[in-house]
Amino acid sequence: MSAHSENSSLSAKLHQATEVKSAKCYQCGKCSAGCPLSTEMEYPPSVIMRMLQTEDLKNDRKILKSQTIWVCVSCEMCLSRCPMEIDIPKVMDFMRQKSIAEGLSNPKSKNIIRFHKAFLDSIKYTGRLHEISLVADYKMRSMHLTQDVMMVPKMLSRGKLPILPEIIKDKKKVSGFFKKSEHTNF
Amino acid sequence: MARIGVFICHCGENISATVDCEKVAKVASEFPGVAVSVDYKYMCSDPGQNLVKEAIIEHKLTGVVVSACSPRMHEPTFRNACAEAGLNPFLCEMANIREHCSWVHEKGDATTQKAIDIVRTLVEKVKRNEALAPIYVPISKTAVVIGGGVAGIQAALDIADAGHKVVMVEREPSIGGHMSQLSETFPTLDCSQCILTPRMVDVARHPNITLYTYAEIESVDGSIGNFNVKIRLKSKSLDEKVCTGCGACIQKCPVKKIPSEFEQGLGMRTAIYVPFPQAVPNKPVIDRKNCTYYIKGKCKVCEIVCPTKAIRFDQEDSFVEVQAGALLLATGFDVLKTSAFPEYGYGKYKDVIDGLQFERLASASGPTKGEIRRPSDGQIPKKIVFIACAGSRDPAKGREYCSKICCMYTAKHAMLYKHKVHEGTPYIFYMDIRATGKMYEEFVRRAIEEDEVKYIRGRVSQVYEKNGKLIVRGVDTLLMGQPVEIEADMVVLATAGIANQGSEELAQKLHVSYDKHKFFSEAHPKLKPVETNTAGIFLAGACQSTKDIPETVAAASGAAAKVVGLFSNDMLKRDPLIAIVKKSPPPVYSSCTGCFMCIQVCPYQAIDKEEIKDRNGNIIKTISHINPGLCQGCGTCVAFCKSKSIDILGYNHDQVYAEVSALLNE
Amino acid sequence: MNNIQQKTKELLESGACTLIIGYEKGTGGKARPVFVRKAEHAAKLIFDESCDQNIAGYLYRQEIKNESKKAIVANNHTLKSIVELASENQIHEGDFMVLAFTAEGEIIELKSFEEIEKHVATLYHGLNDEDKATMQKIEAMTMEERWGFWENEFSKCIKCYACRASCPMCYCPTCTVEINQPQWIPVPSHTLGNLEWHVMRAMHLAGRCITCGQCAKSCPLDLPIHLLTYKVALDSEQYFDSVAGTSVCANNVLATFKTEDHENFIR
Amino acid sequence: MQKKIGYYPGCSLEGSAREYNESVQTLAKAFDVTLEQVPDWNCCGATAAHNLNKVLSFALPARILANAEKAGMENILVPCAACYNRLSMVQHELGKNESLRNEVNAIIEADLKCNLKILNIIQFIQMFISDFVGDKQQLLFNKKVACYYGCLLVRPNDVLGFDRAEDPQMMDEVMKSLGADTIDWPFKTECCGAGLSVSRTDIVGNLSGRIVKEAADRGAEAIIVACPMCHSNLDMRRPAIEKAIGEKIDIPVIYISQAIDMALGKTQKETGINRHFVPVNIELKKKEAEPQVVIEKTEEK
Amino acid sequence: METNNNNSFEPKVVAFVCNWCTYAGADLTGTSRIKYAPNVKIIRFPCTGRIDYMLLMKAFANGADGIIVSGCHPNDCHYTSGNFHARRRWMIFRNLCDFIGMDMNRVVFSWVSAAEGAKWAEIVNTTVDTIRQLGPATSFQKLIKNSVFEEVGNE
Repeated sequence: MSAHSENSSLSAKLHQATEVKSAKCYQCGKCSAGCPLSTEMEYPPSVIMRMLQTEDLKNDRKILKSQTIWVCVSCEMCLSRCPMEIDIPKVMDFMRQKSIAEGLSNPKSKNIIRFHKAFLDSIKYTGRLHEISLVADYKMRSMHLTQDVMMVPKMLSRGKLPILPEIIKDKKKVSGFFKKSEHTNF
Repeated sequence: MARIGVFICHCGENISATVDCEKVAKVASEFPGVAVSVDYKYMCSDPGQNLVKEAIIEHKLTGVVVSACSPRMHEPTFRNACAEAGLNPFLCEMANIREHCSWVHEKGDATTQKAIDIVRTLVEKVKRNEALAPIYVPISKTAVVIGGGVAGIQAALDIADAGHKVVMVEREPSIGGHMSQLSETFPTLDCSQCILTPRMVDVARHPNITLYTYAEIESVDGSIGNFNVKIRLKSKSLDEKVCTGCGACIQKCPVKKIPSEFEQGLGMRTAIYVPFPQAVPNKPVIDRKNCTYYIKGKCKVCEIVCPTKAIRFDQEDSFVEVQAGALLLATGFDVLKTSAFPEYGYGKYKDVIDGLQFERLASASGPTKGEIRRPSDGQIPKKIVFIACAGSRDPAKGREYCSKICCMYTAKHAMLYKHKVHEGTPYIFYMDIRATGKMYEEFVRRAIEEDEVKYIRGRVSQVYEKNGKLIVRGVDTLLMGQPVEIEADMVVLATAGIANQGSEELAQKLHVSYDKHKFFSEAHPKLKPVETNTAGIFLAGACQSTKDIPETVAAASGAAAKVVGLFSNDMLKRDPLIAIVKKSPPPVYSSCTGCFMCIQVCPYQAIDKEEIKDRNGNIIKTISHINPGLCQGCGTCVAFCKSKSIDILGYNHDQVYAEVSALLNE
Repeated sequence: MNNIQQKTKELLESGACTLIIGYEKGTGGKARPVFVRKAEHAAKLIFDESCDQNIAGYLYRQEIKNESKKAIVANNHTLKSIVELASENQIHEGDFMVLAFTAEGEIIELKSFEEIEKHVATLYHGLNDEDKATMQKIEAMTMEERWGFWENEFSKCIKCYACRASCPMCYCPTCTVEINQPQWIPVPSHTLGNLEWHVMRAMHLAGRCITCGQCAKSCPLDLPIHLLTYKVALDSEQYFDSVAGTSVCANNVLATFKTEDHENFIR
Repeated sequence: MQKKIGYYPGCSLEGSAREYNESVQTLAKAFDVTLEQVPDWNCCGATAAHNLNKVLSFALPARILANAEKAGMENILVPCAACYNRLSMVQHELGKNESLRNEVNAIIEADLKCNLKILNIIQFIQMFISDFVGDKQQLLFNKKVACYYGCLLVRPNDVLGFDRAEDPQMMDEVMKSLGADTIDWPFKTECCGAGLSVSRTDIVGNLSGRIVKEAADRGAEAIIVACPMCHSNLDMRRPAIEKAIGEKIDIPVIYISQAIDMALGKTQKETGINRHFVPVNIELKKKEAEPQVVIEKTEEK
Repeated sequence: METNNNNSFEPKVVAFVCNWCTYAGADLTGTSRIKYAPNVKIIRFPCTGRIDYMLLMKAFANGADGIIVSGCHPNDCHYTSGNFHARRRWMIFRNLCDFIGMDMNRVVFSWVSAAEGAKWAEIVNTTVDTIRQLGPATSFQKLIKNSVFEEVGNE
């Protein structure tokens, strides 16, 4: 009993937060075989699971610093084919949040993270997503100022980019969620 | 009035080193009802035993307590001694003052006091013991073997050779089972049919064996020694006594495109058919679902061409009843179909086949005469991907267990393919290679090293068809999860071995338990591997869990030995420490209320209903009844029964109650 | 005219029934059970909130057991007891007919066990608010307080066995308390023996108590002994998903097991 | 009969996927279904929230559900597959976990019952449209099409309850009923790259490229989708796709709702296909008395 | 009133065990010469399924300070399922006893196999220690005293 409660490995934390048990994985690799992004990952999903099983601090850090967790798009192919029904998408969600919290996020994946952050900030003030602001914000963060500029006129001409954001009535409440989320966790 | 003798053993110094035996004997002599109490150095020695015997006669003892070692050690010794002196052996109890007292406590008053307490408890118990006699049940020396695969064949021949009658019941038109479908067997690669068919013929010819094919168990009553088995003989639409098996009817039958069960759908058969050329018996049956006459009312070609006029269109199912002393279950297994696999195309790709289908392709008597050809277009495949654990070790879509035989047959398949198609490349996706039998690992190494089978450790995620090829998307987990994509011509799934169709229904008819996967359960996982929890019903082979041929045959011989052992006596002698439903004089007859919940409790199906009738045969009351042949004496029903109408001999209410009070009240 | 009176009158007149077991007006605003055999007496029968007594136990009484044309006016408790008694083989399909009521007060005839079971499935199965509150109160006590509470209650018991007599599930012709070899329950009334009796009674009702509370209603000393059987009933449901009086073919909760039954106290 | 259903368009349908919204509105109007927007709805948080912030990933969808419940809605249509997935998952998780539900309730200051029936576009079509298409259909969708389901609509299968996780058929059935010939292909539920559209366009090019190429290789004349993200990746990201696969493919990508609208004979403005990057140059045949004959004719061509 | 000096208090503990696992396990404790407290005395049953809960009540009513109930581990039952039935029974019984305020720390349930001689000694020692700390089962002893008085009074 006591040995378990003192366990501070990533695997133990994962289990506590999500009830996903890394020990369930028997390394068949079916997740990695089906993952559309495994070629973009330095550690495919099955390798992440193995690293978790080692409960080795060095491996734990490698996971949190990996590109894998940011490249994963939560398509859930892994889960739908896993013979042990291990919720790997949930594992990835947990790792991403952990990675940010511990300041270990992968430098090559900064843009992905910037995009997600820009996305959330966009909602924070208006309650809804405003794509122009999102992209503008993202460009400022990523310094990819010219990316996709070719698309803008085309999108505007097709009415796909409303210039003014929609703002919901109870935007205070939504921005309140952001505040609460800073000191709540579950 | 009770006259109990108490005999305190020193066990050399094993007991007397920490327990004051003289004191125990002295105190015990003052217990109410104790006629004599003595201590002695070695009670189990001849003089010690004589001490007991003489005391029984001299003091006219009504009960004996031997305070010595564990009853698990010497209870039979002292009970025999009592019997020799004319005291019913069940009036002797042992007080365990060695293992439970002298050996586990330090020398001292507390230890001696504990020994006294133990002796007092057993004295109070033995006062309430009853004289019991062993139970004898007569035995019908016929065994019914259900299933005619290799397990059933082996068991039937073993029992029949030992001189007992055997009735074999097989569901299909021929015996032989899955083994007759196999090409060559691992690890020796000897031809399966070559070793099996002579045994099949032996079964048919054996004077002690009666064979019923195309037959099923209708019902089973009775219990060990005396089962009454009703067998349904499905109509074959044929008089077997008249039929010579010439095969003219089969030649001329106009319905020729029925997928053959024996060929796993890769070959065709006619509506009147024998499953395969070496079938036993080699006489056809009419498959009524597909016969034109039964569907449309016209045809009867077989009747016209039959030289001996053996066809009987109006034949109905018939029944035979067999009195049997034992039943032997050997109903075998089935394989999961390829349609169980969504990611491999739900069975829609013709060239994705299962292992049993590959056996037929590789078999010299199979639909391709032993050439490996694709079912879709008959081409010889240049690349075959074998996928192990297709459905095994897969709680999500298949079965959580390991099917045990797939690693070996997959290695064999890859090897056979390589032997037949030298330029071909076999790939095997696997998770672990489990090759734990004799010469098994060597066999797998040979496949890898000599036959160049490409083993890839990883599971396949998806199989799809493109331009006539099967694209197999897998992974190599030994290369950090590197994706592997193979354009294969054929894919063979080592699908999970599963319980045979109808096994649950059969288990319910026989009252044997089965696991959640519908495999029959053995009575004890280690010590009773071929028994079921229903006395007199035995198990062999893959109906218990998937097994390879050597294991199946070993289990079959084991089960046969159990049957032969049972049949070696005319009467079955059983320990009388069983439960009974208490009776009382009229008008109550029994305090049993007939709620019959004890029937649910009993692990042995030993409880049934008994009608109490008056002189005119009118039913007064229906109460529970415990079959002494089946009850094993666990006593679960005793503790459950609310009206305390059930009691158990040897541990009855009065005895255990007295033990509790005696233990606590000095 | 009240529809229960009309209905039973018709049944008796037509000869469809020869005996109606139902309720009549008693004293002190209470209803009491009544046997009606003549159509002209049907007017005695009532059915309202006062008819809360569980009368299922009459169905297996030796005296009327062989009368096949009988009907019973059943409140919800009685209905559940009928299902439970049927599952325990004490009453048999076709031996009687049930007159029950829909939520709208409509009278319905239920003949087969299947119909009764279906009707029971529409009924509320939980405890009433008062009992829930008392259970919570007791469970919130310390162990010593609980012991004190029950010691006090049991000390008052006079072993009149009204609880046993009123419970439809206590049908054993020879009760364990009448067995004297060994004497499981002491004959005289004292706290220890009373405690043993009530514990045994509750255990005997495991998976069988339909929580009608008839035992407590019948107790001349108003002891809350129904809470003991309720405790067992609630645990049976919580741990084993077993609710008494809901299924004619259900196995008793203690007569079955699952290998995955989960406890946390066995070492 | 007046048919009414709650409606949660989501942010994309107000912006880059306007045409999806337009086509759904057109479809609803054509079949007399009133779409009642969830009052004061907010963004569901999409991938960003569950990637970065678990609390938000529950709170944002929960507020939407709460607003819908409060407005007395029983069913809500969520055409965007991503929103549909988030709302369904959150309702499922909160429905089964009481303590989590209480925590979320405290944050959003509501009392969720978690009893909404959340419909995706295909379920909506099956419930309100399919049975009534018959007379209204003017044109036959006489094309070979690839139905592309993507990930978010079908997975996880045990929660979303789509017909089947591998090789689903629901969309194919709808298209077949309009007269289309649907191809059997293996990439129905492969991922298009989803939320990496902006931040890792290279990956999206690869993944979406495989899908577009496979559809084209198997002779599809259009790809039918039900998700704004799939649409934007397969349609707007065509330059990245072409760069990744090294060839130009002009196969159009059409929302399932647009496809039905087209078969009803609606104008480009009503269907919104004029807003696509890849032009939808599809000419549909007039529906004739015997549709089977028409299909055979097109196959001969 | 007498005061209990815990040092002189020797708990009386009854062990209800099955014949095939725990009884044999306790035999192994003996053959292994592992020492344990002499306060526990064993009553042998064929199976835990046979152990009547009324016997537990009777043990307390006869002055036991503690009880051990022990049998085969799940799936090891000599009779395949007696212990599973017993487990259910104890789950219900234990909660009921707790509900009436009986101290369930005085009743220990365990699975001890025929191979677990050391475990048996450990169970006995920890049980005796626990009960030594809890002191005599005074709540029951008070009732026993009163019952004797009443029974005598009734005569």
